[in-house]
Amino acid sequence: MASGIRLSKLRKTFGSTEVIKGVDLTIEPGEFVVLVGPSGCGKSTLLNLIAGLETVTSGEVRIGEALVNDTPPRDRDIAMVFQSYALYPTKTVHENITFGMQTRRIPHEAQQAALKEFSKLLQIDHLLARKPGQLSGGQRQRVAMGRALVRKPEVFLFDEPLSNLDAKLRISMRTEIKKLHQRLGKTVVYVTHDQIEAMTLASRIAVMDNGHIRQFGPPGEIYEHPVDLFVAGFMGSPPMNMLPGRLRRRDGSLVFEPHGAEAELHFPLPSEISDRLDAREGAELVLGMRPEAIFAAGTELPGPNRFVFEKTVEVVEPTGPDTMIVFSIGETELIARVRPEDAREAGTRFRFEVDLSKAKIFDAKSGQSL
Amino acid sequence: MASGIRLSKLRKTFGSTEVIKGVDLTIEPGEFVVLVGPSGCGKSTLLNLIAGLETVTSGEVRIGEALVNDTPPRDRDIAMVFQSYALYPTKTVHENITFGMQTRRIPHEAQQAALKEFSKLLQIDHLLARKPGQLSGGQRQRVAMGRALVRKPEVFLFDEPLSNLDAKLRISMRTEIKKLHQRLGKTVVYVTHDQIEAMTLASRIAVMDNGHIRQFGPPGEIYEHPVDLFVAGFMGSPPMNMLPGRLRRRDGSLVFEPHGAEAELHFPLPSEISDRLDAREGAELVLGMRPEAIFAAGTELPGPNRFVFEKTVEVVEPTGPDTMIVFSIGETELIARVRPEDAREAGTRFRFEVDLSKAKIFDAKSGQSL
Amino acid sequence: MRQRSIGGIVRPKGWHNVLMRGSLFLVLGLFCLYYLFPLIVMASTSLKSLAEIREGTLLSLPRAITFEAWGKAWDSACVGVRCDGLKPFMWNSVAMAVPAVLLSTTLGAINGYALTKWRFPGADWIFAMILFGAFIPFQVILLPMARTLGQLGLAGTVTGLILVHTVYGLAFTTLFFRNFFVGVSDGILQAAKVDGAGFFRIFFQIVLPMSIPAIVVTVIWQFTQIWNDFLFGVAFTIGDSNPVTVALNNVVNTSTGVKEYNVDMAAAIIAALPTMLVYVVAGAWFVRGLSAGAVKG
Amino acid sequence: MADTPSLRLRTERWLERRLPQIVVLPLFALSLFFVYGFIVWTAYISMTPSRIMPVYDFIGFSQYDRLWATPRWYVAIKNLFIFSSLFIAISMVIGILLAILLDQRVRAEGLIRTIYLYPMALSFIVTGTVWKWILNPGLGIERYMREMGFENFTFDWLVNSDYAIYTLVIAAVWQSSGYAMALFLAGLRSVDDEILKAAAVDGASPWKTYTSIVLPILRPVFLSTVIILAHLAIKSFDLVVALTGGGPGYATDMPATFMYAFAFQRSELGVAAASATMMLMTIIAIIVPYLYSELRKTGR
Amino acid sequence: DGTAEVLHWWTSGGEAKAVGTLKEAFEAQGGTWIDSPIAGGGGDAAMTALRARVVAGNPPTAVQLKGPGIQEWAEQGALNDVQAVASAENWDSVLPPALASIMKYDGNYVAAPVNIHRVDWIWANPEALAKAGVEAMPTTWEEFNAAADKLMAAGITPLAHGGQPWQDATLFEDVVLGVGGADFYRKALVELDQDALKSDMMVASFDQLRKLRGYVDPNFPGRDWNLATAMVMRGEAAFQIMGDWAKGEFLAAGKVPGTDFLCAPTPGNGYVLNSDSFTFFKVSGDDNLKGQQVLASLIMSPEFQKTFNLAKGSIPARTDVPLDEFDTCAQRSHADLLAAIESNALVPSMAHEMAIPRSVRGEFLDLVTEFFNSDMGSQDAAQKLADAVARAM
Ligand SMILES: Nc1ncnc2c1ncn2[C@@H]1O[C@H](COP(=O)(O)OP(=O)(O)OP(=O)(O)O)[C@@H](O)[C@H]1O
Ligand SMILES: Nc1ncnc2c1ncn2[C@@H]1O[C@H](COP(=O)(O)OP(=O)(O)OP(=O)(O)O)[C@@H](O)[C@H]1O
Ligand SMILES: [Mg+2]
Ligand SMILES: [Mg+2]
Repeated sequence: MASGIRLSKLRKTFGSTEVIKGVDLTIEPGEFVVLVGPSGCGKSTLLNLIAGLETVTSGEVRIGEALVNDTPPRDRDIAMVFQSYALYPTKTVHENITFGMQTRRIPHEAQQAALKEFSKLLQIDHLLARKPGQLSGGQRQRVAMGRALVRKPEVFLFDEPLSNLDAKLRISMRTEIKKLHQRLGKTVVYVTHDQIEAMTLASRIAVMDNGHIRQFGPPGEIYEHPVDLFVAGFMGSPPMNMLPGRLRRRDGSLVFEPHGAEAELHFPLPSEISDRLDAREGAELVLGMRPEAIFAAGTELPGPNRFVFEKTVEVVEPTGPDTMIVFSIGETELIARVRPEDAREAGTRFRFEVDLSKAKIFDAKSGQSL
Repeated sequence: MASGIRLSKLRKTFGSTEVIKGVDLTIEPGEFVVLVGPSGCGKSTLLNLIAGLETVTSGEVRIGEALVNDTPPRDRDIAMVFQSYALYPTKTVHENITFGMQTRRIPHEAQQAALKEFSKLLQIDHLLARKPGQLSGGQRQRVAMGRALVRKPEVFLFDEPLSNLDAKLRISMRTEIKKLHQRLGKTVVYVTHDQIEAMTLASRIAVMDNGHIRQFGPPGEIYEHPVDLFVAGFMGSPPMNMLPGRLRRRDGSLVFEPHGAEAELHFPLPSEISDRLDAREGAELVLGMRPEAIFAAGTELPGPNRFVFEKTVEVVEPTGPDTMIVFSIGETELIARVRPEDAREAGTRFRFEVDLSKAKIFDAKSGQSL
Repeated sequence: MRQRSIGGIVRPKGWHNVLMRGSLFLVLGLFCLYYLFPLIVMASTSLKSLAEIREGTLLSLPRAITFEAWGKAWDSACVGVRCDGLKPFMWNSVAMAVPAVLLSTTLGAINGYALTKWRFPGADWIFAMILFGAFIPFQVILLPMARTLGQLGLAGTVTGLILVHTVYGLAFTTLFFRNFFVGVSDGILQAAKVDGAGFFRIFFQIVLPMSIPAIVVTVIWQFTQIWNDFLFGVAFTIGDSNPVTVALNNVVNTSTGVKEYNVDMAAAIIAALPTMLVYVVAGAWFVRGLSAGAVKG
Repeated sequence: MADTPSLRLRTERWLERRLPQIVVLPLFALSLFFVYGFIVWTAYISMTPSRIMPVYDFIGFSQYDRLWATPRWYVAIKNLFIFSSLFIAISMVIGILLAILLDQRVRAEGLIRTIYLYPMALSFIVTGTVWKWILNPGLGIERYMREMGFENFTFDWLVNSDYAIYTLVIAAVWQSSGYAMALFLAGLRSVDDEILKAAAVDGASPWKTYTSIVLPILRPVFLSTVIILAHLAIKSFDLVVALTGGGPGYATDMPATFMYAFAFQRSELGVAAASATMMLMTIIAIIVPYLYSELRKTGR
Repeated sequence: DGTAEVLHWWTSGGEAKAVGTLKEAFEAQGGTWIDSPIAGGGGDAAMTALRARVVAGNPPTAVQLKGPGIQEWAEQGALNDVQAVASAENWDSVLPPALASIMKYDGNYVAAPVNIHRVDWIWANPEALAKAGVEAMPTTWEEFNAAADKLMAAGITPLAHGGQPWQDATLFEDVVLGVGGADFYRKALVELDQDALKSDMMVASFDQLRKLRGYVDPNFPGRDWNLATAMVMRGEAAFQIMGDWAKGEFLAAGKVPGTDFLCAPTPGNGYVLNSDSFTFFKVSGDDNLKGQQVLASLIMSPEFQKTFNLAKGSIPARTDVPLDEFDTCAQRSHADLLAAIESNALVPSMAHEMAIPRSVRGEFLDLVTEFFNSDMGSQDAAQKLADAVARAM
């Protein structure tokens, strides 16, 4: 029932600014693709191109098998949540939500049922008679959601649909979206800046940067095997620690010597990594360690490939469940994630333990994962 | 230099809807207060009242010592980031940012310097000549930020200023805001739905609900000692697990029997708690356990007040750094946070360990923390 | 200013679209004919000689084109005892219309702005009362107005005429602007207030640039009304300071003299040229997207 | 101490808070004097025996008796209703239609728009003559069509007492519908693109987009247009004088021409003032309820 | 020297040239001429402006104003008299008495006439008449009707007419003169005698008007008089009943009186008088007063009367100006005028505001035009006319 989406060699320019610079992307029918990328990289533009809200400069957009470059939005059978909501200011919440069903001549009872279901789910059922101007930001966003959800189109496009909701609501919305997707099996393209949303919702994540797609794969792969420094640095919050240094051989085995702390610290590399890097002794590398892989020494049960070192705590940031500790190696600031009860004041020495089996190695020049 | 803010018995109604229902809040000079609360609870309205953009229905707003109920916004010396951005559509980014300085007759050079500094910081320096209509959502939000930051007012009001930025940018913005606050020492009121922003930026957090302030205190206190179920359930993402049950005495000591699993599970209460509850045997209670306090048995070093139990995994949600495991006790769904490598598939039995010294107890009826 | 198309929304292509575009242009074209037909008759009459008009059918195209009538209308037709056509009167109209249009438009804009964006108790009442001025018949105000101008010492002066047009234009300009500003987001004004801007700065720097469409329709309206006004012009100016409509009227109307239709038509077209110029120039500012990107929501 | 700022500051604040009123009031005062003052003057004159020049002896309502005894006045009132309703409705429809059509990325938009607008620029003293030719059966369309072979083509409204009023509508629509188009076009151009996009995604046809999304947003523009057209209808004077001269007979007389005739041709200022007062009262009765409902809806 | 601001509505063509001669003559005397031409509606616009000017307190020096209107303004105390000039130049002896009385208020001249237009002319196309076998211009309405019937039979529109109230009224007054004679005309249309208005004579007049209505083509409503003239010129129609300004159209088209077109008075042996005059308003300041005097004297000077009327197509208001340079129609007009004065058959035009106040004239126009454009009965019309007149008094 659902249709896939295929973009090929897609380009879009506004005046002289090229915004989408040749995107190839194949989304399977029924897939849930999350699009992430830095602000301004072209995510919304890409959604607009899929929806037919902007004309393609060159390349192809296909929905299902059909080439839709010249198909107007209303014939594409999509529903969309706009980043800017774009509610109809003169219509009530009720009318905003049912408008799309009206235009598609869905029977009145079905409309009412859908309205009832989703306004309840979105917790806006007490606001149905209001105009958008009388709503709070988050309420408006939920109306925008409602407008998209009540329909059962081939493709859903969501542009940061939960960004203005509180954490609790966001989690429940996220769950509902997931359920809905499972129930309906429609193709979804979803833009978000929320790490957890991306990881939990996506069947595949597309990481965009500056009009290109850098990596496209399942969440675990994106998180665990980023293809390059950009993806590695982009996914994860706080992001992966990137420690530049050099590969050296010491006492027969390969170690990583961070710049600026060559004398002091040598990270022994786990065998899986060092096997791959055998030939590259002396190469400029970047060692990537996620904050959660660096913790207070001795708090976890011992395991293989652990490495313990001592550094001075520079900044302590309690975030509630965890506390972030900022410290430096050479010129590089790193963040470790520790349990709140393990945190120490800034200025004190602290013993860190790093799980090097979770570390990544990148080529410093090309940025490619090795 | 900075001025405090004092709200007393503040009320605001729109037509017949009461939105702010008597708020008393004293913000010290130079403080960084984060306002959190569910969507639609009145946060933006409160900021508008402080800024003078809405007229007070009753009560008082004071900035510094002065009663400002009737002072127009421009004499209140505030800067504000609007949730809806509210950029000037016909002005370029450059003009949008400098407009506030122009009106205040700041010398041209100082304007240029501030513009340069902040447009760089916000990474919008290449967009200065554009109109808002030519920007992406996140870029617009940064312009809105820039407009507020370039000025040095008595009070900064931020309404979800980073909601549309990617995680990486958001972290760096957050850091910059913190630095700026430290450097300038101005009073800040900051609305956010981001848990980490709230925890790391705030000197105190005010938790709002439905036009009231529920709790006002330092982040740690809010997180560790929520006054009631609402605050406890609101802070934290995923939120605290709330397990209803009854206090019973077994083998001489107080235990907590969850409803629907009385026969099976008895959580022994740590002495600090049970001492307080001695007289309330048989009372209906709610046991609050944060997801990070429930983890895979045996992964942490043993400690006091640990309790291990076995349950069936219902849902597994990998979020990257951690994996969430959903399981049920009685009718209640609970979430545990485990390391990705400890996760098991749905349907398998799983041994959970809970750190009961981090658990909270609430009265089931009143919701008050005990 | 560049014309932005609607949103950039993809339009269908193919025969269906060709059909749609075709019928679109057909309708537009038919209306063009409706609007143009009288003008064509006027223009063709103005290019005929008087002899041809007398014998031929009035609607036929000219057999021999002559621009004599145009020349005559411009600088040698008799307007009373002087016979130098409309030329000397054009400037009178410009000197009256331009200040009156600017003044009434500006005041109307400020009025509309204050009444919508700085609402105070009774604002709607005041608006309604000002608006009602649009319906007052000019015939009934002529004499009291003459009296007032006489008392003010403005009788027979251009200043007086400007005053009259400004006062009675206010109802319309206020109407246009008020109704435009109702749709301008309050959020933007709030931002400007926080930015420290006051009433006038917000008006000139924020609101006015956003209201170009309103300015365009207001200027078009006011210019047309003032330029084409005859009654006030005739009642409140004297002789050589008459606006061009009075001169046109004098060229065209004759009670017992010979009718020179070709000159009449040419004169009418000439008198309308400045207004058409305003339409062309102002029309270029019918732009889209002035409020793009302002607010989210 | 901080609660009581200096006097200067307080006056400044006060001034600033009152600025909107301070700005509006002089203009309002102008309209009070020049509109309402003059209306009161007119109402008073209608109760005096004024003829060629105003006199101020009060004689009660006898001018109204004379007014209502004049058959022409009834014709004028009836014509006003027929003419205004047709004129306003047709101009509005044409205005909206053309604005929407012109909004479809039409290449020659500037030219077409000017063509639609230009009739308003032309003085009716002359275009009235042209219309008279065009509509006159012996000179214009009818003769043309007959010469082209349609022997039975008849279009003689202009010379038919029962239909002449409709020729006024044709010419008036010709003159003013272009401006209605301009008003709507300006309105269309200020609607946010994003909303149109949302409607496109919602599957709305262009027709539906305009009727149920765009036009409701243009509600204030409707108010402007109705007022402008009503004003034109009520004051249509040149048009009547130039096209039909009120004829055949006085079949196309309108209150404006009636008033003018009595005030200035016949030196019956009193009757003219009475008719003006009646007309203003009629307008109040129609416009005020409309304004009331509009302002309540668009005010906030 | 002296200054004169002159408000008039002679703005184009021959009319403007005619005023131009006055201006030149005035300036030749060293005066300053300020021209305030306001055309439109046969002087309606000018009257409107005049009222505004008077109310505002700065009236023009002299205004093209005629008939009972002069008395109305005089009653308002808005006029200056020029009796000094009139006495010195003995105007009484050179003006037709009927005209002189209109120029005076309280026995003093407050206005000076510039011309005399004859209203009761029939203009005809000789070719069309020949085609239908009509040999002579009709001298009674019966003859006219007979000729018209012949023309109808020949497929020629007998009467070219423009359906505007003043044109209808012109027909009407010419018919009344022809049917009822000069005395009846005066009783009914000047003195507004109720009995006369309701009399059988009036009914008979309406009957004849109804007949004329039948001789008019269906497309007459709203037609300008000059287009009707053009119909005669082209031979589409045979007759037009119109004042002598119609002659200007024939002449401008290069037609020669007597051969290309014919002129003859309407039946009745009377003379319907229309005269333009300048009325002197209450101005102050020696300069303006001087201008007024000079202007009055100039207007009445025989040379001016001659040059002016040559340009305008009418005949001088002074009866003592020789008409050698004028065309035959003008000469006929002059001769008939003198005869009519002699036989007391000179009557002022009702349609052209020479006879009765504008308010009453308005009622006449309304009624006549309604009669002409409907199927109202003559009896009915007479009764309604009487009522309307009573109301307007
Ligand atoms: N004009 C209005 N009329 C009626 N109710 C209104 C109006 N404006 C806001 N509200 C209501 O006031 C409440 C508070 O709005 P506010 O914008 O302050 O919420 P908020 O806390 O900022 O929410 P969010 O997080 O969604 O931005 C909302 O429930 C909203 O529906
Ligand atoms: N009309 C325009 N003219 C020029 N550049 C434009 C225009 N519209 C958008 N852009 C640019 O295109 C780029 C992509 O915009 P887009 O809205 O797709 O970004 P995004 O990935 O959605 O960002 P965000 O996360 O901030 O919403 C941005 O850098 C923006 O500045
Ligand atoms: Mg975006
Ligand atoms: Mg908000």
